[in-house]
Amino acid sequence: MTVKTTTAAVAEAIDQEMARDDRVFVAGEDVRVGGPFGTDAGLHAKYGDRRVVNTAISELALAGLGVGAAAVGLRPIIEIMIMDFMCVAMDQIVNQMAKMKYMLGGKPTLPIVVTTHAGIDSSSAAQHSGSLEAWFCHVPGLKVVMPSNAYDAKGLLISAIRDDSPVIFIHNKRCLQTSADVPDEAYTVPLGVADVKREGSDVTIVAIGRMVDEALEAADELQGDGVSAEVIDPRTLSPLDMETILDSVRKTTRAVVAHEAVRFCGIGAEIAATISDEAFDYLDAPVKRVAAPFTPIPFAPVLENLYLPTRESILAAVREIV
Amino acid sequence: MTVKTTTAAVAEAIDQEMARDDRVFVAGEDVRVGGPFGTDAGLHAKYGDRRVVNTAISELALAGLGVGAAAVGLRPIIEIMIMDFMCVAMDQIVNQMAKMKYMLGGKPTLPIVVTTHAGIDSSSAAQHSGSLEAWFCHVPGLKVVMPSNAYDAKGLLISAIRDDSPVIFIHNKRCLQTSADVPDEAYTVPLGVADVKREGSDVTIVAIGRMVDEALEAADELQGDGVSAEVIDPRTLSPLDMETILDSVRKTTRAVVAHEAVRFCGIGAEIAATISDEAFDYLDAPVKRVAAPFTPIPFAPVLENLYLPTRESILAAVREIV
Amino acid sequence: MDLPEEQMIRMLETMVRIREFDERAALLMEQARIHGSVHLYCGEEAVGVGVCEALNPDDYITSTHRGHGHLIAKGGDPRLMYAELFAKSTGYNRGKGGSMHIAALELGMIGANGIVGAGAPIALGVAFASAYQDNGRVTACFFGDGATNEGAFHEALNMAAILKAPVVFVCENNLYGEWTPASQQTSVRDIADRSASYGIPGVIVDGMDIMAVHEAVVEAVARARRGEGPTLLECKTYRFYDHVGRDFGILKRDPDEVAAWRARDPITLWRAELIAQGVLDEAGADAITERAQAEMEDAIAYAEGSPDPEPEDLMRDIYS
Amino acid sequence: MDLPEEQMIRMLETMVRIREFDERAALLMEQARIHGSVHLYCGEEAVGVGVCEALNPDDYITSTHRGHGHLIAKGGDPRLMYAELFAKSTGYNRGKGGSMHIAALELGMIGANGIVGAGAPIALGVAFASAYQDNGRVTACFFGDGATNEGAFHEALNMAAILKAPVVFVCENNLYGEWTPASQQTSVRDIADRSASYGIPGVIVDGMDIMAVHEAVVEAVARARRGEGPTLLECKTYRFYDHVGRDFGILKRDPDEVAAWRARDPITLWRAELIAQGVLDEAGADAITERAQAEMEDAIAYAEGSPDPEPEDLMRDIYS
Ligand SMILES: Cc1ncc(C[n+]2csc(CCOP(=O)(O)OP(=O)(O)O)c2C)c(N)n1
Ligand SMILES: Cc1ncc(C[n+]2csc(CCOP(=O)(O)OP(=O)(O)O)c2C)c(N)n1
Ligand SMILES: [Mg+2]
Ligand SMILES: [Mg+2]
Repeated sequence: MTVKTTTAAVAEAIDQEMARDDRVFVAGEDVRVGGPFGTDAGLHAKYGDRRVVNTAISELALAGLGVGAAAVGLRPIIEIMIMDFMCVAMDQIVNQMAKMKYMLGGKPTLPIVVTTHAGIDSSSAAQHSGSLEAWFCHVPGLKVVMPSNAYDAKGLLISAIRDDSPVIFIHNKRCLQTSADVPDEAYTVPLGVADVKREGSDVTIVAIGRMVDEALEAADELQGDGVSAEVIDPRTLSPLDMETILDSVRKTTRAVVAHEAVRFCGIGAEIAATISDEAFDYLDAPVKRVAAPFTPIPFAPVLENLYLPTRESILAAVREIV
Repeated sequence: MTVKTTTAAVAEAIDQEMARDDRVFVAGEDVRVGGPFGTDAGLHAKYGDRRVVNTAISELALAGLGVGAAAVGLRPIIEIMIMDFMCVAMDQIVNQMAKMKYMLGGKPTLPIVVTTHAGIDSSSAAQHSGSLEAWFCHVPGLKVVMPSNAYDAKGLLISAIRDDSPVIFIHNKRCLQTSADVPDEAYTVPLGVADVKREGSDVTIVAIGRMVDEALEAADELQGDGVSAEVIDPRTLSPLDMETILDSVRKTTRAVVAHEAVRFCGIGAEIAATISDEAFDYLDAPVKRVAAPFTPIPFAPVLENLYLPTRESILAAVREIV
Repeated sequence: MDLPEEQMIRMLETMVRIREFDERAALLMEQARIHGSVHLYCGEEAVGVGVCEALNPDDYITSTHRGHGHLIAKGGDPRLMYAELFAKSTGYNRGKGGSMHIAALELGMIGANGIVGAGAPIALGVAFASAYQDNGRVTACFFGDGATNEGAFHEALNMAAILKAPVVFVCENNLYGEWTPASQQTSVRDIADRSASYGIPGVIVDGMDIMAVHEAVVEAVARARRGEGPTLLECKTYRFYDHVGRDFGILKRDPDEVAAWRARDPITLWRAELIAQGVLDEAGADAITERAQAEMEDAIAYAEGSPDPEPEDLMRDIYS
Repeated sequence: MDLPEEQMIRMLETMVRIREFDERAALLMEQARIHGSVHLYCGEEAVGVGVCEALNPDDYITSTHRGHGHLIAKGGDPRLMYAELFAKSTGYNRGKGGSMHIAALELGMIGANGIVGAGAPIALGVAFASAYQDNGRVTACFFGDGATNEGAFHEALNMAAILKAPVVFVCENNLYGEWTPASQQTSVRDIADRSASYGIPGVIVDGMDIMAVHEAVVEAVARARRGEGPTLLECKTYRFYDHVGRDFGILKRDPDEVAAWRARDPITLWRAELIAQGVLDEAGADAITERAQAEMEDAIAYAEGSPDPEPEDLMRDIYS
């Protein structure tokens, strides 16, 4: 157990899985120098060109490389530098990777992890700050993972690498910079299992990615007002562990869902709609959503700060319903 | 007023707008021969190569052609043959078209209509049958239109062509084949305004695209059981006319949302979540969703029929809550 | 290049079997006995057969929407193919893919594809894996002339060249993409010219001459196996029928153009060659056609009589 | 090619202004006085200036993430540019775009771009519109060597060639894409070779020699205006600094390589040329630098003192 940044924990997870299984390899832009975010630090020195494949700026071919290699027995980790860049790789990810097993009557197993970096950080503006998890959640055949801290990131990534289905693994950029106690050895955090980050009895806050820390801070402050908030981190968005969320809401009778992506048609809509349906008889107040406003992401920090949901937005939403 | 197929009504709308405004042009694959679905019938003979641009199989460049041409004063109609093919054009549509005005501080107007064909028809399988409207609804800067009949299709398309913002105009393939009374002259149906297709007092059915006819049939049958169903067709999904939907639900106290896309993270989640929140005190039952199961689209008709939501699925959902 | 007589005969037989398969597939579509749309390979048989005859059973191919010929050339069983077209549970894809997604991984046929150009990045990945696993296998990637205008084609060829992936890119230049002539959508007449963008060999062959195709592929495959990377091979060929089915009625092509190409039917040419060489006599050649026709009729009967998928199959095989 | 002396001097002055602008932009980033990241044009000035000097004020350009030099060359005002980098409401994009999206439609500068390769399809559309409107305008599309491996580049060039769009594709081959040398990601040494895929002229010039760039562009622009379609012009140049800022510390390039290229600084070369030709003397040349430095200091002061965007700007200008 050592305190590590999420970035270091991620690099460690990849290293340990590559050491464990020769079929695992990494391909992406600038992975040779450790990756633009440092999540591949040390890998090229240890595994060389064969298993750390530094590619051209060709995300569509890069994703296809993953599909083809997986279809014949390898276990690719495909790195799409920034989530907005997924737009140039969508066909291979959505029409090929996600559908191939089904279209082929079940024959191929496609153990592919597509990692990417999402979210607002240091004024990267409209084409480098997006959170598009909802798109991939809408695609049958894909699993979608979005960790909020170093411990979960390492354990979930190892599970994703060992999983036999395609997994879209989304790193929030600011979460990458946070640190936590992380075991030095390999371990798994199961896919599809939500985590109750904090227990509470008055309101359930379902928080995703970077919103988890904001929610925990909000929960501390609510404690002061005598409001006991339960904070749930789904960790995996598809398949989504609704049972854990529903059990919590049936107990607290109130819920707020928070994410960094825009609200309209975000994953929060799915969670809120399902809670409102399946916990209908338990709810004492409407399910509230905290999310970004419906606009492209601005460059100016003063606007970026207005755009980004925070503990304050979560507090406001909770106070509306308790 | 003449009975026309939606296909003919669409071709008529494009023709009338091209005749009205020389800045309007059509670009896409096989548009010269009238388009793979016939929505460009007669255009090339009348307007020639200059305004009916038959392009290579290069959807990304095709979408970019629209962005660039619009930025300097034209009004492109860009045809992406099948909605699943949008995957190869996502960058120009999402990162460029949708964000350009905002990123540039408001300077460009981008009057672009991107038309495409969605939905299940005649066993087209997993890469030719998708309904991806929820993706585009999640993108600020885009408007999303999905008509359910010939009259709305013509009027909405003319509004979209005259609109100064990018519009994703989704034709459901089966709706294209239906007929209705359609005025021969040009007319507009406003974007962002839902239409109450049938008035009722006991339950609100919000139906999208092909589900509208299914919902109307279901409503007829419900009438027999003494259940009065109101059927609302949003027509425009973004911006979404929630007011009309909420007014209806506040009256009926019950709601079902139906679409052909998969349920998880579909537009139905947004509608259901918003109803559940903003009509919370009026609801006498949970909002139910009717949508496709979470799987790629199968080829076999026997499976395709199981996959596709129908009037039966809508009836079942309504009967759960009335 | 000298080939054993039985191989020369097999090459004719495979071309004939593809022709007989697709002629019947067209008929079945017209009769609405099968579902979806079929893209016929008729006229292009020399390409698929010439290529696959240069591959080992454990080599790979990626295909297109026009993939029946590729699969038969790689060893596909017409019974399981028709079963797929009939959307039966006995089909290669259990009835869940259909013509546009037909595949047989066990034969190294990674799949037809409904997305033009999408096979190239996948072929890159398959070939990358062969190099990674050092198993000496080669991948042949089929695509049309129109597909070379998709970004996927460009990205895949550049990356394959850089990685020296053991892949042969085979362009079936049939002069049309759907109902648009190549001259209106492709900025070069010879697709092989595009090899210059990747510093790889670009070769043009007469796609109606199976030996010409075969010899070029044998060399490209040898090069790939030696670890010297990809080749772009352009086969000049022609779509005897419409884009979908036999006559969709959307575009009338110049009858002289059609006649000129039909006069160079790859099957007629090869059959005449074998008879000229004394490898076959008329009777022997006719017997091949009769065998193929009987095989296809039997396969259709098998397919049509096969069971539909079960309702549970709808939600099966989405995840591993 | 003979140019008027004032133009020759303006070319030097514009290069110097770009250099002085970006040196200061780097400093401001290091001091965290501006936000986001800046991609410096230092070393590549001869390309942007050589190209834009061949364009009319109403011609268009599309740019890249490394776009400051392009905008200044097209007539951009450093005060409004720094204001954008400072995220101020007086910036070209009202502070909502930043360095990677800086644009000035009123100057025909359609925009920098955060997506590598994405400028090419947009340039195609702009050029298509010029032909459609028959206004005689030409579009210059700037992109890097790495961008030519994106599908967007390939699709745009093919379509531009087919449509004979009045566009000049200008590749700034600076030998690297981020921290990856071109040799590891681009399968040809000369990007100009890729013109063969589109049947258009491919021209290679010394990107450190502004006259060489200029003359090649003048010819390509004339060709485009005559309706003969696009040209692919490759300018061999070099990134004097790191991919982002001056030294990001990720990749150490070979010091000899850096020194050799710095020895061919396009500004030093052109300055010496003008002095040799007697167009300028040392004092006159120094005065240009001093003017540029003063201009940039003034511009920074203006920018830093400008107001931030208003909260209402967050939800403004999303739709028209
Ligand atoms: C991305 C994409 N765009 C368009 C289509 C529609 N489409 C199917 S086949 C075809 C023509 C392909 O032409 P070519 O590559 O020459 O192959 P051919 O049909 O001639 O064998 C088109 C445009 C598609 N399936 N995928
Ligand atoms: C689609 C996409 N992929 C990756 C990136 C990250 N990125 C930004 S600049 C760059 C290098 C571009 O290289 P080149 O085109 O040669 O331009 P240069 O920076 O050398 O001027 C990369 C990979 C991006 N912005 N967009
Ligand atoms: Mg073709
Ligand atoms: Mg470069």
